[in-house]
Amino acid sequence: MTDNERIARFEKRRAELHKMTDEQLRARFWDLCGKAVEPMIELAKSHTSPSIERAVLLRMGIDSISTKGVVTRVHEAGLLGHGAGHVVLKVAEKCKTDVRGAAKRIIDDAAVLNGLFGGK
Amino acid sequence: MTDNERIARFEKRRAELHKMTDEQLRARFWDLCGKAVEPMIELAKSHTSPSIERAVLLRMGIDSISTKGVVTRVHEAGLLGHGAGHVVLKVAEKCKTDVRGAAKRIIDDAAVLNGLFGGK
Amino acid sequence: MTTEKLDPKVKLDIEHILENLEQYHPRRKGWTWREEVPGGYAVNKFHYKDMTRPLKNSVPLPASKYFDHIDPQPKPVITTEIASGRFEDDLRRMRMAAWHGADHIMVIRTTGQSHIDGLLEGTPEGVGGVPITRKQIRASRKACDMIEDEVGRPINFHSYVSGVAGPEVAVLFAEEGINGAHQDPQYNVLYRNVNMYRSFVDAAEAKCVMTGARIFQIDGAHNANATAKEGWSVMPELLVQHGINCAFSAAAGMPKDLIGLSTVPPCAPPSPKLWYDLPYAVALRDIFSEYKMRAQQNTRYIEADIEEATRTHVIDTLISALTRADIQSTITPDEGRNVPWHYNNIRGIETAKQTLVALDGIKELVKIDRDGPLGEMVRDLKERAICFLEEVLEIGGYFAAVEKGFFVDSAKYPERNGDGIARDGKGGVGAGSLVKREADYFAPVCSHFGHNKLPAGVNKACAPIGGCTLCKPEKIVFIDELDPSDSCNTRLEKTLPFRKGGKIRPEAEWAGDGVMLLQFFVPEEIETARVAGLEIAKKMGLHDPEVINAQVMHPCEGTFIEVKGKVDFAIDKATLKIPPKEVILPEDDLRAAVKKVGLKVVAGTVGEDEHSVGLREILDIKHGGIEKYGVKYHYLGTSVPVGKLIDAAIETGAQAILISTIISHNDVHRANMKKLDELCREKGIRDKIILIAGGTQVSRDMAKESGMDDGFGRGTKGIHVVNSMVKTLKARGVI
Amino acid sequence: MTTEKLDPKVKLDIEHILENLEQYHPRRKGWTWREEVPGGYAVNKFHYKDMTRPLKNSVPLPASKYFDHIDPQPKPVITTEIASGRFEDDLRRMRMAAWHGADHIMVIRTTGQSHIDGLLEGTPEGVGGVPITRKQIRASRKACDMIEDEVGRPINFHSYVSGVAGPEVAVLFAEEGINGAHQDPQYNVLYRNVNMYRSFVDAAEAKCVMTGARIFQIDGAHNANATAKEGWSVMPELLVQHGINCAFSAAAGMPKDLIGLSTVPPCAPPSPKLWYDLPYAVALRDIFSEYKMRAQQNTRYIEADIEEATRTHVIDTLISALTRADIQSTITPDEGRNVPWHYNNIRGIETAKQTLVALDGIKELVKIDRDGPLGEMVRDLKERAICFLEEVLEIGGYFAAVEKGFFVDSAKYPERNGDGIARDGKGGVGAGSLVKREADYFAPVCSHFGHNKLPAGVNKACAPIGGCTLCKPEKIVFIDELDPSDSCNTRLEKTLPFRKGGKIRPEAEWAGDGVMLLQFFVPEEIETARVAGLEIAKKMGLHDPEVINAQVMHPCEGTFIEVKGKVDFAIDKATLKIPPKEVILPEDDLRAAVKKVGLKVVAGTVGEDEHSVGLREILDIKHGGIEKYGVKYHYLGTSVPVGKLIDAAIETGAQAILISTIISHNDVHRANMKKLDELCREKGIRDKIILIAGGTQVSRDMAKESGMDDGFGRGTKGIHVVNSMVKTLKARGVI
Repeated sequence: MTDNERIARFEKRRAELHKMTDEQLRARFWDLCGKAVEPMIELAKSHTSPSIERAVLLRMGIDSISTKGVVTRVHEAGLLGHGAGHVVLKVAEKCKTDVRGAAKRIIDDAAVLNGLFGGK
Repeated sequence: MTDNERIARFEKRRAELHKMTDEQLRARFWDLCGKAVEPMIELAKSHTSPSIERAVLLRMGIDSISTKGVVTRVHEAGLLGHGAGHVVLKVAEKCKTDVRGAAKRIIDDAAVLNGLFGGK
Repeated sequence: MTTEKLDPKVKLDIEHILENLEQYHPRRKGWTWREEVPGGYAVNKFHYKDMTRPLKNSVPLPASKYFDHIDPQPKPVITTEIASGRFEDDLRRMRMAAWHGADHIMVIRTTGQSHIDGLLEGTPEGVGGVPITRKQIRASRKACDMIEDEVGRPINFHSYVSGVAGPEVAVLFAEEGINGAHQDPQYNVLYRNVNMYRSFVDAAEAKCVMTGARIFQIDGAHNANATAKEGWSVMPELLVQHGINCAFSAAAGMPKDLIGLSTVPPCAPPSPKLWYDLPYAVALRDIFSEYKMRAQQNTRYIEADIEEATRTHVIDTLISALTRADIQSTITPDEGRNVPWHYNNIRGIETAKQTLVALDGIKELVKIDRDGPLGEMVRDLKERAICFLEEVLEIGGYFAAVEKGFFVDSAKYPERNGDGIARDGKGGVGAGSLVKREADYFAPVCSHFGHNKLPAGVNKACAPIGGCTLCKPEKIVFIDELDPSDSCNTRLEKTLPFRKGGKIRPEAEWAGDGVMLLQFFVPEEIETARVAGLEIAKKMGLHDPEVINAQVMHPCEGTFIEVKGKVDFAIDKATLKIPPKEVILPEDDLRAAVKKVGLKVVAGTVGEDEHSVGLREILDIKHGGIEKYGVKYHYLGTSVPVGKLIDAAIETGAQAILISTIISHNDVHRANMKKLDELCREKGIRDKIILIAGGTQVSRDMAKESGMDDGFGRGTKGIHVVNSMVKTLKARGVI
Repeated sequence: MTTEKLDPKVKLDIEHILENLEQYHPRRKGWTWREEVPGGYAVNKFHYKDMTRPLKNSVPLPASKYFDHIDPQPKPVITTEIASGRFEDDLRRMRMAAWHGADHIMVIRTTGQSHIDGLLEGTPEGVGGVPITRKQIRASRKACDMIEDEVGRPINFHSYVSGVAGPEVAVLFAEEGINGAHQDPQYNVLYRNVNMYRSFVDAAEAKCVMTGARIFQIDGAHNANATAKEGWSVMPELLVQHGINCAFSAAAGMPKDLIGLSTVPPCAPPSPKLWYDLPYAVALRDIFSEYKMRAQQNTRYIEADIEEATRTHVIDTLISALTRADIQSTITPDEGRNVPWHYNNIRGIETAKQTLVALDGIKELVKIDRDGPLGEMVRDLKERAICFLEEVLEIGGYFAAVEKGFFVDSAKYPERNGDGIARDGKGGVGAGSLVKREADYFAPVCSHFGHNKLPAGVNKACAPIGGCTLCKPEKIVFIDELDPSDSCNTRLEKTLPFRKGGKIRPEAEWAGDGVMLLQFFVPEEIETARVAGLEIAKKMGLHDPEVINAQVMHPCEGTFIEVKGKVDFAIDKATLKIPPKEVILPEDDLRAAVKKVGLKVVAGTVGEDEHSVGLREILDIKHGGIEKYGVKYHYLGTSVPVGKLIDAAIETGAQAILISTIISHNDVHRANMKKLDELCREKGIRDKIILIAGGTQVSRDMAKESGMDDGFGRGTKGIHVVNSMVKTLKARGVI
């Protein structure tokens, strides 16, 4: 679309807005912002990232250096979708150790991750 | 008049002013200022001073040092009321010289001022 | 861990603060606003409209000396940015800043930290900012605890949650009691080239963590007008950027009173600043009425001239006062020429405080006129912003718009210059690193955003691990130093002589850095003046001299030059002769002595001097003058010939003559003193009469050298003069 | 006598100006206002509401660099006060002031001149001001004629008609073309203790003479609030003092557009300044709507802190912009600490200019709210002033009121503290010197006030003497020097080496005075910091060092110190190596060379740097970047690793890499340059690629030392970079 077409469309749109009160303009602005951010909220609800998972392990009392090692292992093992914290809990259970112990075991030996989630 | 009497009188006066419009207040202010300065204007119209007379001689082309000498002579001779410039003109006439010459004559010899104004 | 009490007369002991940080935990979490005084703050005759509770300890403005040293504190929180790169030196600057009215300290992160995919540890040296680490935050927050108690008002400590490690940094901040932080996914996308999808997913988590710890959030929209060629053209887009971050933050669960807009008036003189900036400020407050305003001062057009920056920042603060600022952030006036120096942070804080106090109650005196051109401009901005948003949705939403370079285009929407920052959805740091959460995805911690399938019977996420670090701080793992050679301890050793060794050196940012500034006029054109300026600095022993400002006064008549440089010598404190603090006799003793001799003085301003106010304050009872202690005075007025004062003293039997001489030009004040002394000697009354001189340029030594019994400079009170006269009378055995 | 043309690159030749003053006569008489631009002044995108015709030559604000160096000139005339005591040095400062936008130069009289009953002559040295004499005025007005032609706008030259010699001084001013002057009998009565009757009689004559020469008059009311303890309490009396002088001046025949009120906003922070000063300013403009406003800036509460003074003066100027100022007079920010220095006059002028330009059009954006508390306060002031006047008339008029100490009482009328300045009608200088004019009183001159009996047949007073000096300037008697030993010629000889002898010394007020300022932070409490500060200054070779400002940053952490002092050495101009002005090849040659090699560059900001605006301005065609000369560029964005730039250069076959690095902290910018150079060497492409670095702290030498081909600092344009690349390509034989 050329610039002139865009500007013409802008003028048309603006003519409508011109009839609105300040309050209506404000409502319109927030309605549009809401629509714009909705897809990002859905994406954030349904996805995670290495940084989010490291942040989870931090809150579980694992030191910052180890969180990197654990998340890399879990990510490589394709288990990040279950939640790195979830994986650490399962390993802790499996190896009868605490959270920090489990983290250490995962860093030392990726194999400990096998079979945690039914055959995967 | 004690302070309280003054303040009471002020409150009374202010109550009247309170009823006035801004425009009336402004007119009142200037009316009072006019009355306050009127006596000084009359005084200035009817009196002169050594500085005024020196300023007259300056405008007649007499150098600033000489204006002091001339005005002092004229003042001592009791003739300042006629105007130092007036005296210088009369001396110039009497001694057939110009304004600056007359000034010089007055500084050199106060006697030149005698009899300028009919016997004084 | 109870907080130790600071003594205003004792320097911060940095080494001591760094001890047992392992045990340190923050006293509170979250942001604190200033406390209003019900019915408005009133002190002596002034009844302020927009001031809050005063400080326990503070340094008031220099002119407060005329107003009983009052130091009113404006409603908006006042921010200062402190980040020299060595946080151990910054702690001292934070203490200075708090005493001058700052209650929001922002620590800029070191260059490059936003690229690091993880947390830093220890206390390495930073560049143009400080490496944000747990140890550095703990030491700073611990120092702020002590400082806030010393000044009597909470201090909000602030840093940045941007770059790839957003969520982890947010957790670190929540654990360590950081009170405010920048978080804006758009900043990562546009300025840090972090993948846009990754940025928003991380941002939701970071915002959720910040909400849990009630950390106040500031967005990054100001960067748009900090980089645009014409700040005032990008206003419609600024409204949109603010809108996106606010809507996303609210949707991510953040309460609106914790969501702040970072708004900077885009223009500066010689453009007609108010004409552009005020309508924009009004439009912003209209649309974002439910959110908080963090008004920043302009940096885009700040050059090397300290005064020019200060003037523009006063007008930025006027715009805040005319509209709304919940936080008034300050920019140091030397921002345009180097990483800020100690005293320039203080100047920035005082610009905000002095302006807001001067404009107290402005909204009751002056109204914004929405019926004139301002109303139209406000309307126009809102309409353009809305059309901008409609076009974004039309072409497929925010991500599509970023890919098409919609943002930071230098033209005024809808015009386009096509120079916006386009980012590829599949590109940027962290591209492709997102992972879909499985149905059984579970994260056993608090403040976690999005899908989190709790195991059966579990209703508090962190129950299965017996409490996460946000609920049980003792679970936090504290790492001290990773590389001891690059730590604050090594740096502290080097500066020990200047901190605790009695060595004194001028300092701009770090203890002992020896940096100082020379200001002088060189009667030459600018290029010659620059070179001559450096030579002058070298001749005075300045190392690495650098001309940091050169301003043409006239193309050939001369140039104002500022040269910074380092001195390499140090002054040994032990060798200094500090004049003893004047010991003032108790008031009753003074009154008794005055009564005993029936002390009378004669006073006047000598030479030609209109400034008589100083002298009258020393005399009149109303201003705490000598009259208050029973001394009778005979005031002869201004421009009094010295001889006349002496005759009056003799006539009235006065025991002292007080002369005031303000004009200090080529030592006329010394000449007058000498003349007074000589005349008294000639009249044979010198030993029976006390001669005292006063004035802004008078010092005790200089007065005594010129034959006076005593001399008083700026800030003298009546009691000092009476005290001096009584002491002299005692020394002469009269009492 | 035609006025010689000045060359901006050639210094004023003072000796030459002093030649044949005998023949000099002013080019015009009377005051000149600034010239409006019909329809408003417009320049590039800005359309100003309150600006006037621009100057031919001027120094714009530093930030004008971002706005094509525009220098809009506000409507109000802008005043600066220049009086170092040596007028021959002041002429240079007047030239500097005019280039910065001052068109009203006020020369303060030397201390004591108002007590001299007559005119001074010659050019003796003054104290805290200049002895006003005919020779001094002629030399100054002659210089102003040349300067006003150089900047392209008339300059109003101003002095004082107060003290006993009022009428003579007025005649001198009228003869010599002085354009503005202070004249207020009340000033003589209250502050100079000149007899009240004599003061008013002399004043009528002085005003009549001023009217004849269309000299603009400023009254002396500001002194009341400059001396009152609480400036804001004496506002009712200020209105009365203004009223008396205006009414008296108008009654003495002065046209109202030549009668100016000297009004100073009385308050300063930390008092709520706007709350008191704005209502007062509004009340004043209401009542005196027919008269001119000369708005001055506050001096009463100015301390030694330059920044504090600047902030308060911006707010004083805001009050002018919100109400009305026909003249905005400025106060130098160093007024509180010493007789002003050259560059502080310029700072004062810029405070007025920068503020008025920033607030352009404010009255269309913001309205004064007369319905709220402001309206009541305005009303209250007017009513108190009127009651004050009524009481004056009731007790017998103005003179009676003066005798009763009505004026300069520190209480708010009608309250009285009884500390007003009472004067005895029969006392004071010149008491009893009035003489009643006889019936035949005659003064044969023009502009004479009151009774003047012209001789029969004479209708023009000065006809009998063939024209007075006001009609025939050639009649004026010019006296050169009375005491050659105390004259400007002797002083000029002493400063010859520094003016024409190639010796360079820093200078605050006078050629060669060697005065300079040190600013530094001392990490000690204030008394120790003062003494240490002096030691530091001494170690750097400063003579007569004096601490002129000490500000507590924190009671013990440290103090900001300013020390002034003199250097006794001089730099020999011949020994200086001035870097040659960069020779830029003609644009067409540049374009041809670029086309020939198909010049491509790769560019990015290295390290972590948000500031990319500088670099984009060098690149984009829109900002006159290298693109404008045909150079293709590939912009990699901000915080780009050095390695990535090199890879991109190799991939795209670019012949040059441009890096921008703003953060100059502990030399990170040098480190990045060295790394770029080394990596290129490792990859064996160093000699084939051009490396250029830029940034606010980058200089050519430093960049070359760090392995670059060239380096660019502040103020660089695209053409400089293209020019450098083409030169390097030529040097390498590629073109």
